[in-house]
Amino acid sequence: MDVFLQIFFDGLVMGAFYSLIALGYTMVYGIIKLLNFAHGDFYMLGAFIGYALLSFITGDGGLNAGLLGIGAVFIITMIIVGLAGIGVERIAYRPLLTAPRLSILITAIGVSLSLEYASMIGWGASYKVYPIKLSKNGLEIIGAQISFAQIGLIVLSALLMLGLRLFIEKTIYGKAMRAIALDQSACSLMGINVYRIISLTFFIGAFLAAGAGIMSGVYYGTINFMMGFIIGLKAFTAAVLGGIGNITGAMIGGLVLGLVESYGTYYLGGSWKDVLAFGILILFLVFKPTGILGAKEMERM
Amino acid sequence: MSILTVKNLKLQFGGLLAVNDLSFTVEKNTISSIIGPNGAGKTSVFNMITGFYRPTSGEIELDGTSLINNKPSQITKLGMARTFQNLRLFPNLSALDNVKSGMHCRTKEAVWGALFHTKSQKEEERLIEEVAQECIDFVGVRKYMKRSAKNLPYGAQRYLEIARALATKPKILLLDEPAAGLNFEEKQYLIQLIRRIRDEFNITVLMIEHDMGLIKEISENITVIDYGCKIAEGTPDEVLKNEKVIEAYLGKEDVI
Amino acid sequence: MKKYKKHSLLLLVIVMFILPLLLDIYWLDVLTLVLFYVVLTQGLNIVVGYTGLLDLGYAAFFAVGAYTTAILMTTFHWSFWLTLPVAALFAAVAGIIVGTPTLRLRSDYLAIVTLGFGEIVRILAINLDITGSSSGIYGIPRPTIGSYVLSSQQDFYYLILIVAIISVLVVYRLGHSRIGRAWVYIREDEDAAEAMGINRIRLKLLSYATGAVIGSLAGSIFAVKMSAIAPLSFSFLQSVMILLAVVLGGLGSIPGVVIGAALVIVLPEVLRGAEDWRYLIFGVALVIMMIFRPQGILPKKYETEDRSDLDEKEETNDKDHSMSV
Amino acid sequence: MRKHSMIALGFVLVLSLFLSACSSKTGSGDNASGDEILVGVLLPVTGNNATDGKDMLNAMKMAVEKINSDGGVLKKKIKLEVADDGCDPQMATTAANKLVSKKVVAIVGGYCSGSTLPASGVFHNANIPMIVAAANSSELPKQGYDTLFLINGLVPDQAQSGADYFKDKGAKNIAIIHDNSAYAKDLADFAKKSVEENGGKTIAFEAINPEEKDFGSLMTKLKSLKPDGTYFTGYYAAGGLMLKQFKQKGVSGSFMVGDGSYSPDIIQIAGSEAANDLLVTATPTANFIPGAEEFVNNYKSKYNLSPGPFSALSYNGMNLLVDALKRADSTDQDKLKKALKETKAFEGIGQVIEFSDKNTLNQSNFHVMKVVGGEFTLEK
Repeated sequence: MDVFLQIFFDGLVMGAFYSLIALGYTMVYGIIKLLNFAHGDFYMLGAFIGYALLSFITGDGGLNAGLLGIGAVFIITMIIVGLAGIGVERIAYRPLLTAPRLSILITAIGVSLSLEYASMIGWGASYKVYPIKLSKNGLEIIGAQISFAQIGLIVLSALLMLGLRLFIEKTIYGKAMRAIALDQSACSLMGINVYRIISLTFFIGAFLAAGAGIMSGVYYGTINFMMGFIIGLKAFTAAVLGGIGNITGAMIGGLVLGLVESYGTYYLGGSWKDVLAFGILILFLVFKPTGILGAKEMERM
Repeated sequence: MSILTVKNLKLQFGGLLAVNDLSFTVEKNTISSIIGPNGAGKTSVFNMITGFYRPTSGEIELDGTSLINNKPSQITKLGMARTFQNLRLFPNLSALDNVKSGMHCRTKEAVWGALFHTKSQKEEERLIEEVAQECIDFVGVRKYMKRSAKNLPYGAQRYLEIARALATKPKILLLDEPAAGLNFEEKQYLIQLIRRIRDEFNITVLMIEHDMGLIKEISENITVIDYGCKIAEGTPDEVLKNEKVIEAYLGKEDVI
Repeated sequence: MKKYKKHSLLLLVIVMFILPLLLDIYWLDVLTLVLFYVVLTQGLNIVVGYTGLLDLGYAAFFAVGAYTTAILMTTFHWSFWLTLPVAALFAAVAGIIVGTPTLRLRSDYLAIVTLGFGEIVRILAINLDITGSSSGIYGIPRPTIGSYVLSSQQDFYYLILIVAIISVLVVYRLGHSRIGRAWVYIREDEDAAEAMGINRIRLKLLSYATGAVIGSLAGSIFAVKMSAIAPLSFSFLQSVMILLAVVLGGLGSIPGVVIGAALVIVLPEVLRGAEDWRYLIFGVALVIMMIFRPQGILPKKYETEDRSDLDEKEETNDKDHSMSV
Repeated sequence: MRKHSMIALGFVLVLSLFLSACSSKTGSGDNASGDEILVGVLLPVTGNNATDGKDMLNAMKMAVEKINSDGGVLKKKIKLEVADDGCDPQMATTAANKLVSKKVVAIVGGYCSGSTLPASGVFHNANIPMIVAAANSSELPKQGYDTLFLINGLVPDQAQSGADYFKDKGAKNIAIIHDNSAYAKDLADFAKKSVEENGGKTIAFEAINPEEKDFGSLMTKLKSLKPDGTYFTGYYAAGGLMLKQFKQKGVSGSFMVGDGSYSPDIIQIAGSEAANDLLVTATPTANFIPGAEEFVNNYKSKYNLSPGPFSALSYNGMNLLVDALKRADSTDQDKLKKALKETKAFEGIGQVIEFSDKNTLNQSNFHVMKVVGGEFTLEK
């Protein structure tokens, strides 16, 4: 039982990362039906900019940054990466909004390559080490250990997701986003500045991914320029799992994927983990493309 | 003798009943129409007949063969062709290539023939070219033959779609609002075209149309549906005098 | 006119046959790689360019060919030439396996599913013993023709050159046939194609299978040329590079795709001095390309008549009937 | 038909690019053989393994500088021609062919076994001797190439030294983890064999993905198996994270890594606290070699860096080549091969090189190192 529970916690931590990144995927997809391949790279960018800022303000890589300092770095990084998200949208995607799907997908791959290798040139190819050390202390729940860092991580991502939900449901911008997802041209007829809302969506997506990036840097301790690729694919899987375009679905999808991988690693072995993730993705796309929370689509032949 | 029989057709989208217990027949070598207000379910009926939607229940027969559970491509092969309400040409391809698509189900050369340019393959290609050109001539768009479909004038695109459907050598041709967007002269030309299709090729025509003038002029038989149900049937004169029909249209369209 | 075209193509082929005599071994190797890419891109061109199915896992078919040949030649001591049809058969089956569940998917879902399949094939190759797990398969014997053993750079250059010419020919002829036209109809408008009596399921599967067979052919030759294969050669990045070549050159355009293949291989070699910068340059170039010339370097022309020949530009009052995917 | 003239034009352009490029290249190649001896270097200088690759290259450059300032060899200066293999088999063959086309006399290098394997075939076909300074998969000598000389100890030896250490410490239940790379899998397989021959038991044989960061559930699994020792055979990036999580989860027994993880980075990644008592099977770096102080100091002053794990071996490799060139008194490849083969007790930094009949080291130099207070120390 303790092992079972322990794996559950392990899966929850991975799931929290997937969820945060999946949110950006799902929002962008929901609004402009773009599969933003470069999304995982915002996560990488967040990790690197956070690293650079920490090193800059403390001079020693953040070793002595107080909680307040770290908090500030966290927010500044997320905003910078959010702005980078807007920049990418403006430069690369906006000119192609009406272009064929294939062109924009290829563009996304190009953006992804550019971000990855620009980071490699800027920060080098080797692994960078986050110098912040987290305490190993934690709680023991029925024989399973969960550290305060893990609890903090899960709580923080839950808060971010809750904030997003409130934003989408309660604010005028959130309403506009949902409206654009339904009918873009009707929205521009109704006087909604569609481009601005799309920019905002990219901002929020990149913002959240960057948050996940720093959290991953602090939690795992290393970052490198390719770190966004696989996790981006996994996050997409999570988004599909939950029903793409569905915010709550992305959160649930991330957690489910984290848990599945965690148990899969335990019972099948770590090298089959990705097969499991992609297998689930394919099964869902084929048999229930609308995901766990998606509505049933009409049957067509 | 009837060529198309629809019996107790029903289509349900979730909780919405789009077509309810619809029955009608189309006689061979006639020009018939389905009319009804917007959202009455006309295009849904077409989509079921041509296999794009699977009916919830009911029966559709073409020349005595049941069409239920057939794929659209199989139904086309059985002798039914259609056009679409919002033109669905192959936009980047030349007009000629568009029409050649109709011959696909009437030809059979596979990979082998294509790779080795066998004699039968060459023969078949010649046939495809010939039929496609005939159809293009028939609807009168020869001067646009080599241009991309998307660069054709709107009217020509409408005629081209009909030519493409004719190339499948159908027994019955379903036209979904063929006159939509056409001006007066173009409509007159369309009327001639539909007549010629029936008279020269002996093809039965069933169409959805909103233009009552056009329908009155060429339809021999009309089925009126509203909210997925048949509310009237008969010759144009009979139908247009029907009270239910007038009621259904009242204030909605400039009827008559 | 036709004569002129034939002459220039013939000249090109002759030049390609003479080239090895002029090139040093390094550039010969680069050119050989270009030819591998010509074969691969032609295969992918059928799937993406003709049929419009975005495939991000095409390297999987390359892998199927390479591994089938490698395993048959090392473990079962088959002759290279006998492994070709078997590899092609396996690839066709793999193509149908990948294709079947994706038939009903929308284009971007399709991209992800094929990506997932590609990764699964690679991970399988890493984890299975029969594929030599992560170290791959070594010591693949050289193919023989009679008593002559193909072993030098030149030999493999000529082998892949012949296969490249054949694959270009195959793709050209298929493209100008009833089958090829049907693929293009499906790409242009799936529903309309189906309404014209084209069985899209069967034709899509045929497209996958044909593309897969061509890819596997490249894989089989790759195995004997390298004499060692490892899962790393069949990664997602490989699939992306093949796709890039197709897109850069011009979807559906045979000469375009050939030029795309040459660019994708030669550019990084020329940029080798730029070391770390080359993938960045690649990425940026892609974005710029998509924004300013999305149809590719040498796009396929479907209008058989010059637009300038038409007297007046008529108003095209066409409603937006682009695919509403 | 304009289209076709464009195609032809495009092709002519591409081809002329080839021709101009290769003609200029061969031209410079011929010049180099005038008063210089061109030595090829095949290393990953870009990509994930670039750090180690560049450390190796630095050491080789140091060696060449010294040789040239001492008057060179055969009255000629040595010139290095570097080709990047990126640890990718396909890139490696192209890079190898590039070196062959430049008419290099010999090759020093080879970091990843996965890319060294196909490259060694290219050099064998061209009859160019290759001294492999780092890669040590047992698949390499199995190919039976007479052009291939390995100066790093072989995987079975390393596996044996790890297994022996566990046996000495009374560790019986061993968990083995690799990262699915050619080299790590090879080492893991041999480690399993050695452990079992020593009477121990392999209680877990797991693979991870090299880019993995979260080993939570794997560590949970290990913990429930209660190993006496865990041996990770992959590279340091994953090794450091695994070690950290190993300690966090409180898995029993000691943690040992192979020489792919032998880098100060593993201590930095895991944190010096978690890295304490970490065991490494490796050929010791110059720092631990008596008499290598000069090399270490020179290296530090020149590059402002400590030598990497394979720097000393690379330095030795280059010097061995020069030694063989002198003995062969020619750049003729057959003579050079023969000279290399006949190497007798060549004294490099920390090793004495002599080749077995398979062109591998007669005498392996693997040791077990231990991290104490954030520094590697020699344990056994």
